[in-house]
Amino acid sequence: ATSQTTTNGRVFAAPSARRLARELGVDIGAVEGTGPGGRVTEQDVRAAAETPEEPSEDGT
Amino acid sequence: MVVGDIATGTDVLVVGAGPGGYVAAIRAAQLDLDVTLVEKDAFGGTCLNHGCIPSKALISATDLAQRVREGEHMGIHADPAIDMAGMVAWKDQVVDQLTSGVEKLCKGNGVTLMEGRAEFADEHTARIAHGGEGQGSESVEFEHAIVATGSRPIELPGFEFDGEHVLSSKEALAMDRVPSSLVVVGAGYIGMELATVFAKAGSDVTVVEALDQALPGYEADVTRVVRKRAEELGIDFHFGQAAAEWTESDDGITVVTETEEGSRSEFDAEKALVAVGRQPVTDALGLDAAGVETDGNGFVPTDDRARTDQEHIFAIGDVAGEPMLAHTAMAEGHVAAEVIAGEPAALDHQAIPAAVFTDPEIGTVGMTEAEAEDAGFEPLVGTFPLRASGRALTMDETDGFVRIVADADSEFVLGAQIVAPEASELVAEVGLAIEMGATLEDVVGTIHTHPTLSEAVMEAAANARGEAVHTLNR
Amino acid sequence: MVVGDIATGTDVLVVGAGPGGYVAAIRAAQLDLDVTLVEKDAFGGTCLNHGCIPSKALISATDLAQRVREGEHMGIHADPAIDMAGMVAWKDQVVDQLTSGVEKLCKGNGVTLMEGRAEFADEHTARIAHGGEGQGSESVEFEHAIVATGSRPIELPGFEFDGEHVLSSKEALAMDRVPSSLVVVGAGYIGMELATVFAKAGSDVTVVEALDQALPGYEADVTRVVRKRAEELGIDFHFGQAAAEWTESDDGITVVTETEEGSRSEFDAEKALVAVGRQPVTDALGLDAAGVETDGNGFVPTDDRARTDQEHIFAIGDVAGEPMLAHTAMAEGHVAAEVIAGEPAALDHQAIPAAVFTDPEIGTVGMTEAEAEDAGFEPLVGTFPLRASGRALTMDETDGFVRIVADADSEFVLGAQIVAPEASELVAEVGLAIEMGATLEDVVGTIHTHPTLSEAVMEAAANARGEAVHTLNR
Ligand SMILES: Cc1cc2nc3c(=O)[nH]c(=O)nc-3n(C[C@H](O)[C@H](O)[C@H](O)COP(=O)(O)OP(=O)(O)OC[C@H]3O[C@@H](n4cnc5c(N)ncnc54)[C@H](O)[C@@H]3O)c2cc1C
Ligand SMILES: Cc1cc2nc3c(=O)[nH]c(=O)nc-3n(C[C@H](O)[C@H](O)[C@H](O)COP(=O)(O)OP(=O)(O)OC[C@H]3O[C@@H](n4cnc5c(N)ncnc54)[C@H](O)[C@@H]3O)c2cc1C
Repeated sequence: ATSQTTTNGRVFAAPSARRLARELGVDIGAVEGTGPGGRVTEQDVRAAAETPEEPSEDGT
Repeated sequence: MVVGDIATGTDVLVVGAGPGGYVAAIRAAQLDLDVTLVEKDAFGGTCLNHGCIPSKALISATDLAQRVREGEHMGIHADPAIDMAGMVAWKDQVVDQLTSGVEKLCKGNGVTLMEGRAEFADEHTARIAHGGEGQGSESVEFEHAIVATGSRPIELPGFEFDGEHVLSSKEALAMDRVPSSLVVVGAGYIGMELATVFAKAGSDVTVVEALDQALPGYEADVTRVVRKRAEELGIDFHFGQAAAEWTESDDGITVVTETEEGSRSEFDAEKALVAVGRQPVTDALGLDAAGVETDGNGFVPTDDRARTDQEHIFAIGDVAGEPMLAHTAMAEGHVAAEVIAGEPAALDHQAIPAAVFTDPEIGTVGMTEAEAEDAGFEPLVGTFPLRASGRALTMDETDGFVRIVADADSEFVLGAQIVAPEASELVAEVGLAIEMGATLEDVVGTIHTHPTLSEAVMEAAANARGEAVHTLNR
Repeated sequence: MVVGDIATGTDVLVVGAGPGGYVAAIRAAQLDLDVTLVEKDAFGGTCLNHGCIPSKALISATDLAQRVREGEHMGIHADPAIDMAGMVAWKDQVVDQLTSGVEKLCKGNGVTLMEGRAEFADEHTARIAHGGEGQGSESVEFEHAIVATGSRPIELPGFEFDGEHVLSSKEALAMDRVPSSLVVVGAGYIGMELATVFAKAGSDVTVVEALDQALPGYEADVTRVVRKRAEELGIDFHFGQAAAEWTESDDGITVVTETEEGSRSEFDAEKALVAVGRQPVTDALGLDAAGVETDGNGFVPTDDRARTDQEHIFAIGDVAGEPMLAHTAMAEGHVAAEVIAGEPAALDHQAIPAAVFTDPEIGTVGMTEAEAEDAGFEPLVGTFPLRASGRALTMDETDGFVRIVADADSEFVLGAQIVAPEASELVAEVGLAIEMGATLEDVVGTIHTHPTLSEAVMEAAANARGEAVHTLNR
């Protein structure tokens, strides 16, 4: 019943990066990955959290 | 204990102490919540008492006997005899050790254990009826509840379990001797695992299945390997045969089956095992009093935080639906506990592995080629046949293969289907690869020990890239 | 074939067709290089003919017999007899299947196979002496060469291998009956694996070792588990005893050992197996003619591209030094071939796993706690004892543990030490974790199949984080 990370697609990111995204309230599905093949890294998540246009703060 | 009502309060009430419930309870207690875990039958639930553990014990033991029985070409001469009562007694020891371990772990983490049957009275209260007459009942008031009541075997109409002629898996795992013959109704994973156990123990085993293959749901080339070996063990398969009724016979039981076209067949055996699926346990649980809905099949729908439609009530494990596996129950238990404790946990796993402990084992994780295609990927597939594996040859177990599925574009690993000895273990590496977003190159670039079966995973990944050394790349 | 000289040319000359050489040859051919692979004895090298494969075959077969022999408490009654000639014949079939597979794979990839002994004549020429009299020799001119000549057992002074009283591992793997008693000189991995084989086959086995523990180099708590089980199997250990000399006796052989202080002991047995290490094979190879240097121990030093000090000559596998393992040889073979083909390959692996196929197995990968500390990390360590594993209990094999080592700060996985059944397989997941830069959380966040031994890896990782469910976190 909550809006959550992945939409219909898959997110290629380690479990630790996915959890960090929830913690920081980042929609990981919208983060552009800089890792091999477009993998989303922890750094990508942190960077996304610092850019202001991502207001979603779900993720208790 | 006083007959009548004692009201206690708790942060988290966990109903059912199977792998879902006890894991949730322990994890919640670790996160400093006050936790009460109620169990009506036996700590450890189906998995430890009548499921995963007892079946794997009998599988391992009968497999050992069978392999040595077939060991002549390897220079081993033995004529093993199986004493089923002794084997079951050993299995019971294993179960006791684990279930008492679960109790100790719960207590060690500060979980309050309660024996009795829980029934919700309202959204924040449950009544616990203690077993046995005059033992009374008590009320528990909770902030949060976790429903982990599991599942039970489906009874086919006309085939009520009587423990004598018609057995469920639970009774089949507690026999005191090997039946001379057995009809297994249902070729799902439980039916196939137990058919193999009894064939290796010396029963004449017949499997009847309404659908047209063993292990419906698995790909045909996967199940073919298992069926071929099962047939070598003397198991007789009859597909497209739905069990219709049974009668007592001189030898035990005659199971009558019917095809879709209505033609009937009869199968005689000493006993019949019916393993046609499992259904959630929600009866007499008072879910409606708590305001929790169930779906048409009785399962409790949940979101990715394991929450029911009541924000403060969670459901995990078999009662929350497919996949009905112990490790799913445990993972959901973790998430429920952490969410209650305010952690940013979610059921966001990319892949849930599954194993069938047949001969050889099946281990799968993530997507098949067809599923990858359906999901919009262009699948890139690599395989490695076990007969090319040095380790498999030295184990004298060369049936099967490893298949790995990736996305052609990014080469991200999406899934694997493994039929091999230890397939249940081999999927672990692929599971981690999927969760990490690893590519085929990452798997190939990891040095794998020689000689091992895990090299086959690496070789399958290399094969997908056209650079396998131990097979000719097509 | 004409007696005398025929000169052929090739892009890549690979000398030695063990796991290093044949993998390099196949990979180079896949990359469109013209490749010639020369082997003087048997395709597949030590590993397939006298090492990894034969030893693992006898280990698996004798283990099967032993486990069923001890199966009474599990309800299995058998009195297995081992026919060593039959077991060795089966092992030979396994070897034949794999070595003929290697030849087929080489040919299928377009590698030119040549039988004969190679000796470098100069920096770009080798002379190949064909076996047998009058078979002549030929010259091969090469652009690049890969030296993959492997290793041979070290002979202790006074203990020359005679195949009769004093055996090397090669001869021990080809016996036609089980010796009534055996002295094993050296408790390294080869000595320990073979001591276990013969103890399970029924020999009276004594192990003498100059150092003070079994499997020197492994941590004490790791080797303790293996030694305890070996002692249960009846193996007698004597540490601090260096083999000094031997004499023939009525029963076979008397091995005389000496302690550091000079006190002598005698050990009688039918035969002695000497397994005190292996040394590189570089004699009569003409490395100096090719301008390739060796180090003081005869190994060929190489850089991270597997290059010797001659840019165009590579060395891989045992001849290139420690770790002398088949999978290292293969990985180096890959890199050498790819570098020659101009690919950006390098030996940049973070971790090379190693396994010892004792009872239980040992599997290690990456750093120990002490190594992590030395490398400047603050180690965070988690363990899981096998006796708490449901799968281990159902296999009736509960000796051992999984230990995982991480960096406390980043929680990056750095290594694992596993003593368990299938430890050789279980390290695969940890190896991938290390190569991927996975954290403990990533391992814990990957769902592991229940009931499996791989759950123990997850539990050890959870234990390091203080959140294990199936052990009490200290
Ligand atoms: C023969 C067999 C083999 C299996 N093998 C495997 C396998 O190898 N791997 C695998 O992953 N899965 C296996 N499974 C499935 C596995 O057992 C289940 O997925 C798992 O047990 C689900 O856990 P759970 O916690 O949801 O429920 P359960 O384990 O079913 O536990 C539920 C508990 O709740 C208790 N309970 C129910 N109602 C109440 C109430 N009102 N009050 C108090 N207590 C209550 C029950 O008594 C029970 O102890 C097997 C199942 C069977 C039958
Ligand atoms: C009993 C035993 C068990 C072992 N178990 C394992 C195990 O389980 N796992 C593991 O990883 N490792 C194991 N090893 C080690 C493993 O066998 C070696 O690490 C591996 O074989 C090294 O491969 P290589 O290609 O470098 O050399 P080798 O396999 O030794 O092959 C070298 C080849 O070169 C040929 N050769 C030498 N000189 C010439 C020449 N001048 N001209 C032509 N040909 C030549 C030789 O005949 C030989 O065939 C074991 C070893 C032994 C002895």
